Amino acid sequence: MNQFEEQAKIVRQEQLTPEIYRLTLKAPDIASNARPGQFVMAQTTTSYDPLLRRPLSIHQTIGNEQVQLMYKIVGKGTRMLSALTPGKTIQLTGPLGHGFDLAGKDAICLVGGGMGIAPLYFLAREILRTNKPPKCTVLLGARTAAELGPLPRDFMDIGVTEIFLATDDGTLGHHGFVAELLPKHLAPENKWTVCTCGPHPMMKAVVSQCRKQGDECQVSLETMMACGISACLGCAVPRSDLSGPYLHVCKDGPVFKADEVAWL
Amino acid sequence: MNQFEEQAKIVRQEQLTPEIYRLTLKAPDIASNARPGQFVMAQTTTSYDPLLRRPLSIHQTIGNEQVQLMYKIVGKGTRMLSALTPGKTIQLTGPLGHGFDLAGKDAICLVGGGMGIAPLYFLAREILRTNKPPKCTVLLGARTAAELGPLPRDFMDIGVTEIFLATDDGTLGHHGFVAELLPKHLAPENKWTVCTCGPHPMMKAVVSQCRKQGDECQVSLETMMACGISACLGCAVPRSDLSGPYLHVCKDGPVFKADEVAWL
Amino acid sequence: MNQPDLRITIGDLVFRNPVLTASGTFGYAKEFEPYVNLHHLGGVVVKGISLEPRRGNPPPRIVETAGGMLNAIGLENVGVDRFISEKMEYLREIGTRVIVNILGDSLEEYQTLAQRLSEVEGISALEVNISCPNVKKGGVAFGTDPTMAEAVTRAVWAHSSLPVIVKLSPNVTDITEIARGVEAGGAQAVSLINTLLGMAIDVRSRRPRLANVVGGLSGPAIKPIALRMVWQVAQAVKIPVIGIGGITTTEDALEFLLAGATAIEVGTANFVNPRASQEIVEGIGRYMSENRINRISEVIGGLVLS
Amino acid sequence: MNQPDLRITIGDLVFRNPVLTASGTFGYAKEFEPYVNLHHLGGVVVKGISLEPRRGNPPPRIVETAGGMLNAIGLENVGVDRFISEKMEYLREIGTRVIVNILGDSLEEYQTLAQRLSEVEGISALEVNISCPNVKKGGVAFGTDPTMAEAVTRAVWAHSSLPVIVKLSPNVTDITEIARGVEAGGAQAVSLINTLLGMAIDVRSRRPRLANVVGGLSGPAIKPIALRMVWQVAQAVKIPVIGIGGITTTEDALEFLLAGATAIEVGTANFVNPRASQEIVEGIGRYMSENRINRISEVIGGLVLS
Ligand SMILES: Cc1cc2nc3c(=O)[nH]c(=O)nc-3n(C[C@H](O)[C@H](O)[C@H](O)COP(=O)(O)OP(=O)(O)OC[C@H]3O[C@@H](n4cnc5c(N)ncnc54)[C@H](O)[C@@H]3O)c2cc1C
Ligand SMILES: Cc1cc2nc3c(=O)[nH]c(=O)nc-3n(C[C@H](O)[C@H](O)[C@H](O)COP(=O)(O)OP(=O)(O)OC[C@H]3O[C@@H](n4cnc5c(N)ncnc54)[C@H](O)[C@@H]3O)c2cc1C
Ligand SMILES: Cc1cc2nc3c(=O)[nH]c(=O)nc-3n(C[C@H](O)[C@H](O)[C@H](O)COP(=O)(O)O)c2cc1C
Ligand SMILES: Cc1cc2nc3c(=O)[nH]c(=O)nc-3n(C[C@H](O)[C@H](O)[C@H](O)COP(=O)(O)O)c2cc1C
Ligand code: FES
Ligand code: FES
Repeated sequence: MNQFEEQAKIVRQEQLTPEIYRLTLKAPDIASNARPGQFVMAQTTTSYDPLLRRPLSIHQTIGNEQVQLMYKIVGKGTRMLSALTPGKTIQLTGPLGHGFDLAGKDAICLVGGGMGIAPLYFLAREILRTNKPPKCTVLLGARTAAELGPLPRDFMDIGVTEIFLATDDGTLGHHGFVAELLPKHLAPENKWTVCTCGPHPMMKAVVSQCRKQGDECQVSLETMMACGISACLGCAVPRSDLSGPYLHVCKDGPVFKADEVAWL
Repeated sequence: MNQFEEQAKIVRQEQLTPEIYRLTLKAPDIASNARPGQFVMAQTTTSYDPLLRRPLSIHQTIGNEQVQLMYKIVGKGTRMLSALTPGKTIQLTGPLGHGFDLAGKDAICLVGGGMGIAPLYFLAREILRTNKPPKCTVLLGARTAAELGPLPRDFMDIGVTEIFLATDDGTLGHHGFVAELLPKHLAPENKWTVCTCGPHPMMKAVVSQCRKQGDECQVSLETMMACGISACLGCAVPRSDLSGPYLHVCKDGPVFKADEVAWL
Repeated sequence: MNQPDLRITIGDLVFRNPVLTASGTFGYAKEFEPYVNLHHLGGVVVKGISLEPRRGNPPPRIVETAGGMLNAIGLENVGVDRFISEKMEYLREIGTRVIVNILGDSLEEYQTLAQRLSEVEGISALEVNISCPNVKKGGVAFGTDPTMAEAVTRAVWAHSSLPVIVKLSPNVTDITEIARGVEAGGAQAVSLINTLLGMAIDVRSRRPRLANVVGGLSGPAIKPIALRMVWQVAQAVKIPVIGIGGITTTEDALEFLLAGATAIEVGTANFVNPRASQEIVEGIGRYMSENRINRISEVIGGLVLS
Repeated sequence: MNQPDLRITIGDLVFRNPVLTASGTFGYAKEFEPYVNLHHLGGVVVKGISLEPRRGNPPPRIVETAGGMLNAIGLENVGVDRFISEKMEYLREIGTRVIVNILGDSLEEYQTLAQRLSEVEGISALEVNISCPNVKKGGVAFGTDPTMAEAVTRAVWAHSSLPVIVKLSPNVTDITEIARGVEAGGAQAVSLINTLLGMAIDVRSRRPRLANVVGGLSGPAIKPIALRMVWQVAQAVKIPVIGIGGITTTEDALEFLLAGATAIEVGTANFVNPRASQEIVEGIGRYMSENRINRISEVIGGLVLS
């Protein structure tokens, strides 16, 4: 297994919005092995409270040296992480799990909501690099414009041309949910592969729309995780038929085919 | 009781030596009521590990507004405290306990070892301010010169003229223990009051020397403390006759007459 | 909307709100006067009182642990006589309910304490600490055997005009058994949990960190255990349950109320933040206003199981 | 000075060092191959195995608490057949002792498991998890009654050629009673503690944070309780004691050894730092070198009481 435990030195800690941070870490083993959709378990403190490491998607790798994470402060762990300054070192385990599967796909649509956008940036870069000609449509949603911060710009900067936005409060782009953009922007003449990551209700709506349109859909799931390395069995999710052994997000995922898992 | 709970904003966090820090906090209620020898209970983190606040002596007050603490990193709590930056706020309870009793004393000798020097600075300032003419001899000890950092200078700057040093390794001043300086520097024609704070073995030696010389001695004791406000009864120390109820450092002390407590 | 109604009832006693302070963590209340408006609290439970004064254990008596602390104070207290003569005067004036925690080494001691304290004005209830060893029965704690627990309860109840709250030890296989024994013995309420027996060693000196070797674990670390026991006991008995164990924030208090506690006691948190108890009173009020809950009874036992 | 000798003995088995990994926290060892030199460990205890595969509990299965975590995995495992056919091949090659943790709902299940696993090459010992409810006896855990604990031990022992380690539950009034029962039943060693039963509630949804409502508390939060129990049991029985509970650092491990544990198991710490077990092996070696201790036996039970 190409998994590593690294003492990762903090290179940069950038505050993008009042709640969103971008953290750049020196972690060559993880950087040179990571695939879009994979994640790391990041230490947030040397204290025993919070005790557990936090799962964070790889936002991008920079060369074969650096790993970038993008995270939102939602509780103790992410708050402690945001207080760390360049030069400090944290332990990082990764790259973990299975990423998105791009083999043989040509028309790919990325649908991200909130912090679920973080791994899609890495994915977009990979698609633009490998697919010739690259066909990559990006749909981004958030509650409000401020929550998206610099993300739409970032996608444009790397060459994504088809990018459409939606906000729940209409402060940017479509006034409504991002899933509502799918029928409009996915030309039915293509065989689309939709890759989505974001809040559960959003992904559920995307999956349902994909089913309607007959498009393949890959989803990146989140659960509570104690270990991230398939040891605790805490990250169980039910299979689509609700029977048989549970799937485990850290090992079988975090990216699943939408039809593998149950949408309750 | 003149005790207060304050949200104290960090004004300055200075690193004096690799391990010693000086922290200046805005805490007007505490500052305007503190007496030398009193202490505060200082929050070091919002995490539950470490759980308890830490007792720290008041190193000095600045006007009626600011409280200064001087502390050494010895474990988790002090390390977390040292990571806090100006602008951040911590909870502070104080001023706590009974300080040194200077009423009617004229020849006063302060004997400090290691971080025990912190409260003696506040005491020296008070003696220089109130005793006319001030007679204040200061004896400072440490394992090695570097541990004293800027402290000897600080005492000189406020006008202490009689200041003598000792280091265990001889890197500064007398090569040996600070208690050994007492017979040399306390002129027997005076009735001295010795005020001491430092590691237990040092204070024990000072107390024993004072007994020999017939000088009064006040000691500032340290114990583990959960509350600092006389609620947990954790800070018990035995009386000199080893019987009767225990004394409690946070309430009956931290400063005691040397003869009140047992020297085991 | 009206001010939410935080009042709760235990036996015939009405409490202003469900927030009490735990025995041994709030002194005799006076210690907290600089920090807390005592009359804003539901009540205070004072440090455990025995018949004779006790010195307690030699130091060191406390040690910090991950998310908690161990204490081996050894029930140091001034004894019932000095408690009545020196502490009650102040306690009568604080404007909130005063509950006196009592402890003994034999049934007779508990009885005598109950009798003495029933004659004293200004006491709302007794809280009986049954975690102490029964000296006559070879030192087994009263609190670990349902029959013994029932017997202590009955002894106190029969010799006192005050409502009796029995405080349960968590160091047992089945706490509901003990709670039922205590209920049968006539208790008006149970409070739980007392501390969990623990230990710590200094690897440098190779000695125990507490002079008493073992001590009681308290603080946030034990909250999950306490909450589980409160939930179990609330289902097992009909009398009110007072939840204790690691309660530090408003959310913690609400967890216990949802699990079925009629009231809660704030313990170790008083050491960490002397204003904790009052902040929790205010926090519960805010939670109720924000969620348009009129009465605290709508929260108590409100856990939703699917 | 020579390299310190970390070897310990349990029954006839010699272990390279006293550091094992706790069941359910180290998968089937392969999961830790990227992080740990498995052959540097004293041994690994694999995830609890039952006769039939088990799905475990529905999610959410874990929740973090102060200094610890609750889990209600519900003993999800592949069952003994798939364990033997799919996992043992790898485990035989890892160069350290393999201990298989077993669990059942009846004496018969434990017996059958013991029998099946005794025939398998590469297993050094069985660790019997007796925290499970005895389905036939109304769901009371085997581990809470000394007679039942003795009976399970005897059943396993009688049907197996392997050394039997019995893993004790801490959710009891007197763990030494259970340990003595297990010793009488023929156990070669006891290991303790398993998790403490706990609970957590989400005050926003008013629901339990675990789908199973209650779960097992582990991690640094429980260390003081575990250490106290290990100390008590080490004095109560003659067979070796394996200490478990919140061990995260070398110091933690040393505390348990000083309290009388012959070996220790690293549990939740494996989640927090996948290299924890190996770091503890290295740390103990360093501690011994620095303190000029030749043999680990000089540390075990070395607690100084004054
Ligand atoms: C595979 C994976 C990848 C992730 N990638 C990212 C990312 O790139 N950027 C990012 O900001 N976040 C990401 N997350 C979510 C992130 O792990 C959580 O926000 C973080 O663990 C919260 O820690 P905390 O201590 O700040 O909050 P806590 O105090 O632990 O919790 C705050 C609130 O968030 C909820 N919560 C905590 N963890 C999770 C979780 N894992 N799933 C669902 N709810 C949770 C809690 O129940 C609680 O209500 C990812 C999660 C997973 C499983
Ligand atoms: C009244 C009083 C005034 C004090 N004033 C100062 C001061 O001005 N400056 C300063 O640097 N320190 C002072 N101290 C000591 C200070 O409180 C401790 O150094 C601090 O609590 C250690 O916290 P920690 O989390 O960093 O260390 P921990 O991780 O808690 O402990 C590290 C080591 O120090 C020991 N230790 C911790 N606390 C104490 C204690 N209270 N007494 C004895 N040993 C202890 C522990 O046993 C352990 O071995 C004072 C203590 C008291 C009681
Ligand atoms: C220092 C200390 C002293 C205590 N003294 C008593 C006591 O005298 N009587 C009693 O019944 N409980 C006593 N307790 C137990 C507490 O009242 C409470 O039940 C326990 O600490 C758990 O709650 P917590 O985690 O909120 O502290 C004491 C606890 C501590 C920490
Ligand atoms: C997620 C998880 C799963 C566990 N599964 C098992 C198991 O299958 N069998 C068992 O005997 N103990 C199991 N345990 C208990 C641990 O082996 C250990 O006894 C306990 O967690 C205390 O140690 P710790 O605090 O170091 O984790 C499990 C613990 C955790 C956290
Ligand atoms: S997070 Fe531990 S098994 Fe997936
Ligand atoms: S520290 Fe709590 S009583 Fe002194």
